[in-house]
Amino acid sequence: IEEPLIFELGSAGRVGVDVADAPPVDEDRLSGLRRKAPIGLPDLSEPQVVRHYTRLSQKNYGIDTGFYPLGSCTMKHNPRLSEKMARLPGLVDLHPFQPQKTVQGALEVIDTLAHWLKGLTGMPAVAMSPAAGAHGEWCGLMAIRAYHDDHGENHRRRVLVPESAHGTNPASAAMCGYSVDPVPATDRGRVDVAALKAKLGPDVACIMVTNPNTCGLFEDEILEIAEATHAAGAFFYCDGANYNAIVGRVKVADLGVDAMHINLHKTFSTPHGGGGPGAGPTVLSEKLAPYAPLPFVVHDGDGLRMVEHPESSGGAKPFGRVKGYHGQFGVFIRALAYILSMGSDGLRQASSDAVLNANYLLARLGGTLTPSFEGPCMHEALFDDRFLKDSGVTTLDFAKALIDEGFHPMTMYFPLVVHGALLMEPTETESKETLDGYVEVVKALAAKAAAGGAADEFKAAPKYTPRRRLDETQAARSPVLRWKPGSNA
Amino acid sequence: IEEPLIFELGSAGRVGVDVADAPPVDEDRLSGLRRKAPIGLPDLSEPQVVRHYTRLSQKNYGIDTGFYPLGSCTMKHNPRLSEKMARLPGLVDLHPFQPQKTVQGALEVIDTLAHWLKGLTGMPAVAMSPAAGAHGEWCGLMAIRAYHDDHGENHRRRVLVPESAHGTNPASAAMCGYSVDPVPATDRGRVDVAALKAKLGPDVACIMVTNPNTCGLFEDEILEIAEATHAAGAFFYCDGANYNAIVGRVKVADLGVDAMHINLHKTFSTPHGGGGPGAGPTVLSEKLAPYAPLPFVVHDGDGLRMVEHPESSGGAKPFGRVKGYHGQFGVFIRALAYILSMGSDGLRQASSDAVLNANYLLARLGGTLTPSFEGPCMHEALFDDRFLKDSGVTTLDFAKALIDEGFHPMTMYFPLVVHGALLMEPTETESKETLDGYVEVVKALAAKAAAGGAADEFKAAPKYTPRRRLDETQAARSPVLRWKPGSNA
Amino acid sequence: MRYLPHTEADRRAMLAAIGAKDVDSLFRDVPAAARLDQPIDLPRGQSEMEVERALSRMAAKNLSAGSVPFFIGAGLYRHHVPASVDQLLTRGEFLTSYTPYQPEVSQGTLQYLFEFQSQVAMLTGMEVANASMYDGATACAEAAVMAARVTKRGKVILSGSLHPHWRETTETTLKYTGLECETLAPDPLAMEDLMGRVDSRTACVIVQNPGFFGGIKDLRPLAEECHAEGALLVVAVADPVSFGLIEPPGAMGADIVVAEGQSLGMGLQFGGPGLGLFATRDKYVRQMPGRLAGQTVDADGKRGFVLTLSTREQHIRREKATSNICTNSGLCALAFTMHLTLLGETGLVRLAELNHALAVRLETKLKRVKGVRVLGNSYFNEFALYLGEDKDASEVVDALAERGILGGVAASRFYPEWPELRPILLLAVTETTTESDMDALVAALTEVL
Amino acid sequence: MRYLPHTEADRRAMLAAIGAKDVDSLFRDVPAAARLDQPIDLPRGQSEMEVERALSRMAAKNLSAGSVPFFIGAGLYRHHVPASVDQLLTRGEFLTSYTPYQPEVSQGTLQYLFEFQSQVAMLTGMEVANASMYDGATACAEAAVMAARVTKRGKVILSGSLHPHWRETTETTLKYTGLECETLAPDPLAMEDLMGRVDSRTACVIVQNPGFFGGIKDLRPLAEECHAEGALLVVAVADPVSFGLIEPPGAMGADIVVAEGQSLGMGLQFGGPGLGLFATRDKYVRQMPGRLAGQTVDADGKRGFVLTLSTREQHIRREKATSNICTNSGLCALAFTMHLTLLGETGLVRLAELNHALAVRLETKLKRVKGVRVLGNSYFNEFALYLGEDKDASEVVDALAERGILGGVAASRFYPEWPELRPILLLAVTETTTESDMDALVAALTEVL
Repeated sequence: IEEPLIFELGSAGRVGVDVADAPPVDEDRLSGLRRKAPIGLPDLSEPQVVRHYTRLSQKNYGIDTGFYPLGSCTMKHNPRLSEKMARLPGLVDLHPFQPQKTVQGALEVIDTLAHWLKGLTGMPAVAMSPAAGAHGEWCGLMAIRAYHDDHGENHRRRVLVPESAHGTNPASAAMCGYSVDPVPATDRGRVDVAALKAKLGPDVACIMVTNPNTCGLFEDEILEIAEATHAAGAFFYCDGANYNAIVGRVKVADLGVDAMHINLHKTFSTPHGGGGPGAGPTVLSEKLAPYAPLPFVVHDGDGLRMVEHPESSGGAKPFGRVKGYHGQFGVFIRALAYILSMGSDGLRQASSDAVLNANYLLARLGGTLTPSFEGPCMHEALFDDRFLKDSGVTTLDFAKALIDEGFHPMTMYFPLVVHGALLMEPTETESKETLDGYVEVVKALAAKAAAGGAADEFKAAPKYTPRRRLDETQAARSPVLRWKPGSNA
Repeated sequence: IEEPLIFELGSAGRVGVDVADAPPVDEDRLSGLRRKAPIGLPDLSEPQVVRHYTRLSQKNYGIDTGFYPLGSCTMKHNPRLSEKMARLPGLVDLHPFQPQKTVQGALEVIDTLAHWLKGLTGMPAVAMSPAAGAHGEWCGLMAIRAYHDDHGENHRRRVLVPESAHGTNPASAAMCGYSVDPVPATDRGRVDVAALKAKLGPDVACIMVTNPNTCGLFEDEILEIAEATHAAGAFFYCDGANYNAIVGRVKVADLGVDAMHINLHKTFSTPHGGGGPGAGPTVLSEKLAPYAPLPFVVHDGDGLRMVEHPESSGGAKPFGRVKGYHGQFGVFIRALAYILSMGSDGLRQASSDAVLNANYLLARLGGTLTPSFEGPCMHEALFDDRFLKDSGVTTLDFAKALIDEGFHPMTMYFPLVVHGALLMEPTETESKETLDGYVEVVKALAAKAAAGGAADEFKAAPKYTPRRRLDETQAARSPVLRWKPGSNA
Repeated sequence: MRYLPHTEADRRAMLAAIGAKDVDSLFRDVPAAARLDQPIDLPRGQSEMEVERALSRMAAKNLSAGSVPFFIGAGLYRHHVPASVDQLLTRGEFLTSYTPYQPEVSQGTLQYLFEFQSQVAMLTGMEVANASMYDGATACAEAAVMAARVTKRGKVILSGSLHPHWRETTETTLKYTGLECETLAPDPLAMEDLMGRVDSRTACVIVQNPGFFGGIKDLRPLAEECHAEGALLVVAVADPVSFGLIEPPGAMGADIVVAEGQSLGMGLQFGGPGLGLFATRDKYVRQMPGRLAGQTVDADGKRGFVLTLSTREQHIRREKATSNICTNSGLCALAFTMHLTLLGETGLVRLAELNHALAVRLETKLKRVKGVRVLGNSYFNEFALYLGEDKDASEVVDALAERGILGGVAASRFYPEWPELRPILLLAVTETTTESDMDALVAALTEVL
Repeated sequence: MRYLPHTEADRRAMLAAIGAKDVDSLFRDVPAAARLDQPIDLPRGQSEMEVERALSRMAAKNLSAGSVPFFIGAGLYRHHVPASVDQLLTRGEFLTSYTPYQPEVSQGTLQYLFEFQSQVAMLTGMEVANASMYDGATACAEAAVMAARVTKRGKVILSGSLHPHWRETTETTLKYTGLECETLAPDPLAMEDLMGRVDSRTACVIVQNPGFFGGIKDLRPLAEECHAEGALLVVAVADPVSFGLIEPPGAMGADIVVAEGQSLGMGLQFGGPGLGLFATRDKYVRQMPGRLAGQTVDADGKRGFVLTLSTREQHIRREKATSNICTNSGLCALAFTMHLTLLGETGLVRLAELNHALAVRLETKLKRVKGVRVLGNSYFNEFALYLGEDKDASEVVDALAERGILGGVAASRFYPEWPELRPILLLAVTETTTESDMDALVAALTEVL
């Protein structure tokens, strides 16, 4: 069933919201700037709107509809309790500029979540306001830069980033005025410690290491890396995208981490929502803590206080403000509801099961696909495309064929250090039955590819989706980024 | 994608609800009747349950997903505001046996809705507790029987019911100990008044007439029918299933009606929900009002009072109680939210648009399908299967073919007075664009059928649904009505 | 108006296509005398915001159960419903779908009804269950009618353990059917003797277990007696959570089990809509009222589900139908089955144990209150508290309400004509009852007695 | 644990398949010194009911906006959100879906993003808009960076009309980028003169309209000045409802428009998450940060949508990307576009008119309060009220709160270092403000001043 654009459904004069009549507009108070031309928005009735979005939703895949073996994204079950809590009128119908004594419960939400994040990571401080993972990265680097500037070390402008890092790492570094120096990987899929040490020097501000790394492996020489980094006067920024693998089993403070962002929408199960909103609180070490951005909550007498200005920060040296208001509060409520539900025991069990599930996939698929590295993995299993050699089938084709079997594709071509990567993160909320079903399908597809002659069939996939493969080249070459009156379907 | 049964998804020891630990059970207080054998229920985790029901829902059609041209069922848009209101904790987290002074707002909901139903119909009383349309019919007939018994006329045991009536009419009459005497229809699709008059007599308790009738026509001789009925000492029970056609344009009191049920889930837009819950409040004339069942709300001093016993009913003669507690309160809230949203002006506009839409379908399809009767229809358009003559395609085949075009079938083979009936009620919440799209599809299918040779194709429909035509004969011949351990898919 | 899509231009174009000059002309079959020219004199339509305000104003006049210590049961129990139940229930494909007469596009509804029927049969220990009825009370009435049909007999015996609303509904339903009701006195001590009453005219005996006053009975002797006399035993159950702990009626010989399903999935909702559970033995299935989903195969041989055995129903059989019922409580059945699926065997058993344990805990705490005692010697999560000869429980309930406690229901609310029941207070607890709720009740009771 | 499906038997079977003796052995790459053997010393998991109680307890410590007369704005406005928005938003296919990198199974998300982009472009009067950013403040900062990239210049001028949080966020973002910020003093009278400041080093001027203190300005002269100097004009907007009434920035010559979209669809949520709207001219599209949905065709030639122009983004360009942003506010964009689609042209214009009319009504009523006056001579739905030379607005806000009124925000909350702003109170109204709310405010103000 095709679904038109809202612009094709509208008819002037309908309305989907009844608005009370207003007295005539007082042009005096508009500086003569009343809008002259119509906006051009379509008019629809409520039944049309409800049907439109219901039908659109049916063209989407979600965790609620099936398994998402995406690497590096932790697409786990999103509890409905969290959604319910995030709609308690007493929590959400609050304005950030209400007098603080009228929002003590909201400050308690922030403070309680911060308490858990600090407790779980073993870190003394957390900046709550970053809006997403990349935002948190940048926040951590800003604190590092502020520290160095404050300590007369503003010559430290180089950042060491492993080749396998997420693209946000170098991008965030660039936004702090840093240059990026890539560090190679070993054939064990880990940071080349010797190379890293060789690159450390008095101009290095920090290293940015993802751990567990993007190959799904724990950096087993992490203590040595941290020690060398600190010895060189640099900081250790840890990309926390893969934190779900180790919550409750490792305190990142014990690894020598100075700053790490936490993706609440990954590790603490707030919904991805088709791409946001996320939240990226950033834990900070003792040294970096004073530079945390505004605002932050402090205990003050019997109550809590949100510090909004440097003058009232009690001697801290905040590097600034990273967004409007007080952080992704709606996301905080969901993360806190999840954390309280799981508890310290449940969180530890979750990371254990996440790692168990990934190793199970690795074991079950190891004989069919080609694992990139040896040994147990953490929460995700990485394969390369050697098993597709000479089949004419690419990683992309293989992944798209999964769609017709009812599964979302795994992450493809990332990390870049592996050829034709297939990265799978099953997460702890998938049952053994689901994994077994997935394994059977992947094996059958691999067998079909290996048998040869199926390349065209793979390239034609998916077939049973609302749309088949889309022409991305055309989209980029002649961009059509909006509907315009008179434009045609 | 296939979805297993919950019994096939479970694995002992999982849990989808965390229940606090209980102290050991005190067998002393159980009369030795603690359950011995396991129940046999499957254990699932929350993620599995959410996915199961999400997937099941995707196998359903609903108003939210498309047009429902069902006759006699008023499948109109269900406002989400009504759902939101029906979840206000102050309205729904109430026990029916709380002290009445702690539920004055709930009684006000019932009383306000009753006020509207009386005002719209012009009737002096309404019994709020019937749970559905058929239940309301029975309630109305019980009041009639109670009246006659109370007035020494308990010999009145015959009920006149037109041939075209819903099956619930005779079934409800039978539950009151009445015999059913069918009244034929004229070739104008209406009650044969002469035949009805001939059947009226001193043993007739009431007539049951649906108006607008099940052919989608207004009984234009209704005043004469009512007069003759009353003259014979009988009552006029009106089946209100089609009330949506006339709300705000006709007060049923002006038609001489003595009792009529109102399907809140049709006329006042509470969700059908895959078959209930509904609500069937029954309006009553002055004569019948004292016999209305318990409970009912009365104004008492400054407040409202729910009368639960005959002794406190202020001299009424309730015929009894038709269900537990106080009626379908959750449905009342939704109906009231809808009514307040529409208002008297909106309700009148709604019935006008409902009739307009039906006549538009009749006009647009009249040349292609074969309309059963002449003249304007009310809120539904009735066709018979003459247009399919010699095509080898039945009404059923034709309707099933609609499914593959993205539409729910119309009502088929009802009313019985027409051969191979196709009954369509577009309702007022469908846009002209939707109707036009539907008309094009119906015309194309009719043309295909008329062209001949397509019977097999029609009989193979639907093809693009989660299931194709199901074997109903097998289902009824060897009923499998539940899953059993060891039974197989 | 936000729910009406037509613009004036649409209306004009449609009238032109019809060939009508205005909408009024489409109503020409309505006798002129009955036509209204103007909207009825009632308020005009309002925006969402205004409607929200109006209903919120009404809500504010109520004391909601969750806001205070709460001990009311009497047939309807306040259990915690998992958040996912309601969020899944409101999916448009469930909420706005029609009765699943077109199975090809209704497999969602049909499969959950099949699962629901299976769960109900398991819980009750019966062979087969229908797709639900309006509520427990109407299901009970339907059971009486069905028993008469099965046995071709005319007398129904209603135990004093039966919920008074269920009793009244059954009596009302039978009133004009030619069947006779023999109703026993209310039975707070669970002492009544039904054994001698069953005879060759008896269609069925209807008992509730646990009884309205809380007592749990071994029904096996009664079942044997009924079967010896050719009568059916109908067992009514008010809180399905009790199935997690107590021997099911099916295991004790019941022929029909009816229950109120509201406890699972739905919340209180001031008592409606309810959910009637109805289960029986396979051999009676064609005498059973209500809708049934059944398993079959589609044209490709795949498992699928349909409504079946509809030849029992009114739209085929008309006045000869098993019942006039034409709907069920589909959405309530969905809520029930979702909640029960979340609980599973493990969760339901734990929940039932917890309910019982908390009730025992309340009984223990009540020993601190002078002069009161629990009647009978067994209960699940609700018991009858005797307050003392000269006490009026309804006054106590009011006094507790003044103190912000919804402290149970007076038996006299249901039995105003039985003065000896005046000192009886029904108290229920569930997993939602906290220790401090109980302490508050005990303290307040001590104060007001 | 309800979110974890594994039974102990499952775990054993899986370990066997892996060939590992226990889960601990899978963590063997973690240095022994950093391995924890026990759960961290924090509370254990809780049931739904317990978590609900804990969060409800926190909720009860707040005074929620809807429960009292409410006049707070300052960049974030409390509008009525239709009930259908949230119910559609929580559909699992929207809520639990991933970034639409696999367009075949993400057409729902991609189509609404395309519709959203179109609506934002229309509202702002611009040619193209992205799929949203974190919030208005970060969108503003991104606009400054983008302007510098487009113009290859290093100076950014921030008007005193700009929301202080947006200003601070922009300053922070530019801090280490080598770009320079020239920030003007807060401008409650909307009198500042930017014309003379634009020079050949200027990358852009950023102004807010209506300004933080409410004033509405004709930006055409400033746009001309900017363009004459080769600089861009960036216009920030705090309440998108204002687009229904006020000439859009695009029509006044803006090159980039950034706005906070929270007003539509989302409610207050204590200020987060927000929704950054970002629109510009076609010619700058490849310099624009953030995600973009574009139209294309599929293998069968059918219209479809994909994420496009990703060569601007960090996962391709890494340190050379237009921004490090890697997400948007997808769900917030959905709420926004749903609300706006419900409103349509007709609804949005009416809503904007109503907001303005109610603000005018409040100004009129405030004439009854001695000694106060509205600053400036234009506003949309919020204005700055001058309370009198010796008055401290923050004390007045506290005094109003004691009387159960959330009566606006003191300018000093944002500008503690500007004593001359101390008497200024920002007051906002929306369609949710009632006549009696206004009367309550006027009465209380009279009392406390």
